[in-house]
Parts: sequence; structure tokens; C-alpha cells
Amino acid sequence: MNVVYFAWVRERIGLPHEQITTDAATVAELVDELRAREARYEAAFADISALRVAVDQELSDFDASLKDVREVAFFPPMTGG
Amino acid sequence: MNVVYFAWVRERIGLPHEQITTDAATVAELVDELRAREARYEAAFADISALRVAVDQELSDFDASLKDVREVAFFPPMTGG
Amino acid sequence: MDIRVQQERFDAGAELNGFDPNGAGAVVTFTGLVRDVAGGLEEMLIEHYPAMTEKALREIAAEAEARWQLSNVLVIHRFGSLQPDEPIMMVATASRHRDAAFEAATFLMDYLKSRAPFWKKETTATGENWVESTVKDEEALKRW
Amino acid sequence: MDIRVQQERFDAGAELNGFDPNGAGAVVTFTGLVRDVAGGLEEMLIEHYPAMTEKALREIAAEAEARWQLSNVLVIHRFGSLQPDEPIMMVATASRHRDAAFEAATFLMDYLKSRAPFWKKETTATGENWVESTVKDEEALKRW
Repeated sequence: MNVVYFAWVRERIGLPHEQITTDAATVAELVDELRAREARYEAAFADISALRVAVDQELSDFDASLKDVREVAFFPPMTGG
Repeated sequence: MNVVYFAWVRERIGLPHEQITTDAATVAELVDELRAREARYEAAFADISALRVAVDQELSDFDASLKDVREVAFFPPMTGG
Repeated sequence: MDIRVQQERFDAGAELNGFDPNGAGAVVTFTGLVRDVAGGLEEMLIEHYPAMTEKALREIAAEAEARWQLSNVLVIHRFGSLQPDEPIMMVATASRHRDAAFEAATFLMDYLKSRAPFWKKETTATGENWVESTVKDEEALKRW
Repeated sequence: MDIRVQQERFDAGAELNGFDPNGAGAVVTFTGLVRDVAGGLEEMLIEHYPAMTEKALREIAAEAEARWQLSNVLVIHRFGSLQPDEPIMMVATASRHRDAAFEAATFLMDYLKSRAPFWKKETTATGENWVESTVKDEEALKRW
């Protein structure tokens, strides 16, 4: 699965994207798995309410299933316009 | 007093403006005076609800006073924009 | 504030590019174009009240400036003989806040429609017709 | 419908003049410009999600077309490094009805603000700062 980071999430984790092999069933489980890895992930995912997630390029929720998903993206609330 | 007409009011009366000497105290009295003059005025002023009036270039009402007024304009509802 | 009442055609794009937002980040424009009508429009003739028009437009724009934080306002309105697809008029508003720019432009349009001394006559193959004001346009003023 | 995600600067006036209203009489534009900030803005860097951005903009524009009678819609949004006063983005809407053109443009802006995958970072003499979304911008979505 490709996991992509944007804005300060990318800066805290220190890379724009990475391939992750996971058994996580949902986005929330993937987040827990990442937070347990290293301090930089813990720093990025400390406050989930400050984050948004897209699953296969569609805005989604943290309880979304990861079944057959190819790409998950984490980022702060968008500031377009 | 200069009396000015626009759009179909002008067309019905047949002239764009005219000097009128009147003792009318209000716009409504001036309208009554004009209607009594000739059929073309009667045709233009038949339905007062379809008309608007400006007194000295300010939108006004038919009960407005004509004291010291220099110009009265009659026209249909505006269609700018 | 820039208010123009003119017969000559104007270039909406050049007006947008020449409109100074004075440091604001949000610019809204409205451009009104002559629409074709059933039967084929040969001419739209716009009559106005020269002694009153510019003053009325200035008062409407000043009211918009009093109600919203605007860093600039532009109003251009033409009169005379126009052809289909030609620009009739344009407003532009600039503000730090996009809602202020949108609302002020909507307000300006509502007031220009029903309170600025212009009258439109359409000529088609079947004759001439003074465009009538609508109840909807009059009602639109009540939202402000 | 014309949707463009690009790094290059665009000419808002040329875009307005090139925007085809397809016979409609009302054209509304919104142009967003880089504002200077306290301390002096050295750069606004706009990051985006290339695999998602254009699709997201198309969905927002399609939703606007579903809700209002529009004869054309344009959305341009830039990414990359921008300087103060440069245009960031632009929307244009055309309709027979001025309210539809205004409302659709307002709707597009509300959704672009909070639902299009762009993130802005401001650099001043004192450092870098990711622009934060506001409660007000999120609340604005509820009006639709």
C-alpha cells in the first residue's frame, strides 16, 4: 500500500510517501500501527482531529476499510482557494 | 419646472422633456394636471403604479412636494444591469 | 471607487486586470452581456437619465462600501445601441474576505437592476419591446 | 467545463475574455490573490496532491452544475512558489440568471477552500508557517 503525506504531516514524518505492508483493517488501525513505530509518526499523528485522510484519492474517514485499497493519504485540513 | 420623460412614457407623450409652469403642490397634483391636458398624457399616466418618479434627480414618491423643485422625471420601473 | 457611464464598448478582461485590489486577496466581478432573444435580437437600446445616472451609481457604490469592508469598487454601465454578446455593464469588488466581495457584488447588481435609471428596449424582426422589470428583481432588494 | 491545475501564472483578464458564456447574460468571476502578511511575505508555497487534485476540482464543479443552471464553469488553481499579488486561483460561472452565477461561484469557492487538496505555506523573515484552516471556512460549507 502506498501511504502519502502532505504539508506538516510530510514534514514531521520526513518523507512524502512510502510503501507499507500492513494487516490493518481500517485507516485508524494503520494510524495506530504507524504511531507505535517511531517518535516522528507519533508527532505527526498525535492529534487525529487535526488530520484528514483520503483513501484511493477520495476524502474518507478514519474508520474506513483498507480492503483492496492501494493508496492512503494523510494531511492537515485543506487550505485551497 | 423642467419635466422629463423616459422610455415608453417619453414615447407616449411624444417628447423627452418640456418646461411646465404649474401651481401643483405635489407630484400627484402635477400628474392630475397633465392627465387633464391631452389624451397622450392620459395614456402615459393612466396607471400610476406602473410609473416611477424622480424629483431633482432623486427617486421619490408621488406625494412629494414640488416646492423649490427644478426638475421632475417620470419613467417606468428601471431595468439596469 | 471608479464609476463610469459610457456609450463605448469596454474590455471586461482589461478592466479586471486594471482593477486595483489595494492589497486585498479576493476580487469578484460580474459582467452583464446582451442576450439574444426569441425571434433574433437586432438591437438592444439602452436609454438613461444623464443628469441622474452617475450620481445614482455613486450612491449605490457608496452604500456597498458602507456595508462591507471593500478595498475597491468598480461600476461600468453603458447606454446607447448594443448588439448581442456585447458587454452591457460590469461591477468589480475587492475585499480581504471573499464573502464580503461576493455579497457586495450581488448587492450592487440588485440595486443596479432596479434603482439605476436605465431602460432597455429590444428590437427584433417583429418589433420593439421595452424590457419590463420583474417582481423577482424588486423582491431581491428586500434581502439587503 | 474547464478545470486546470497548473504551476504557471495565468492572466485573469485573458481568462475572463476567453470564457464562453454560451449565450448566457451573466458572468461572475472570483480571483484569489496572494496577500502580503505582517512581517513581509517572501513566498507562498502551495503544495497539492497531484493524483487527486484535478479529480476533486471536477467533482466540485460537477456538483455546481448539478445545483444551478450554468452554461459554463471555469476553475484554475495554481501550485508551487508564488509571490505577493500573484493570482492563486480563479473561478468563473455563466448563467442566464445572475443569482445562479453568483451562488455557484460562492459555492465553488467554499468547496475549494476546504475540500480541494491544497496546502499553503507562508515564508516571512521570521520563518515558515502552514496556513491553518478556519472554523469559519468549515462552517461556510453548511450553507449549501
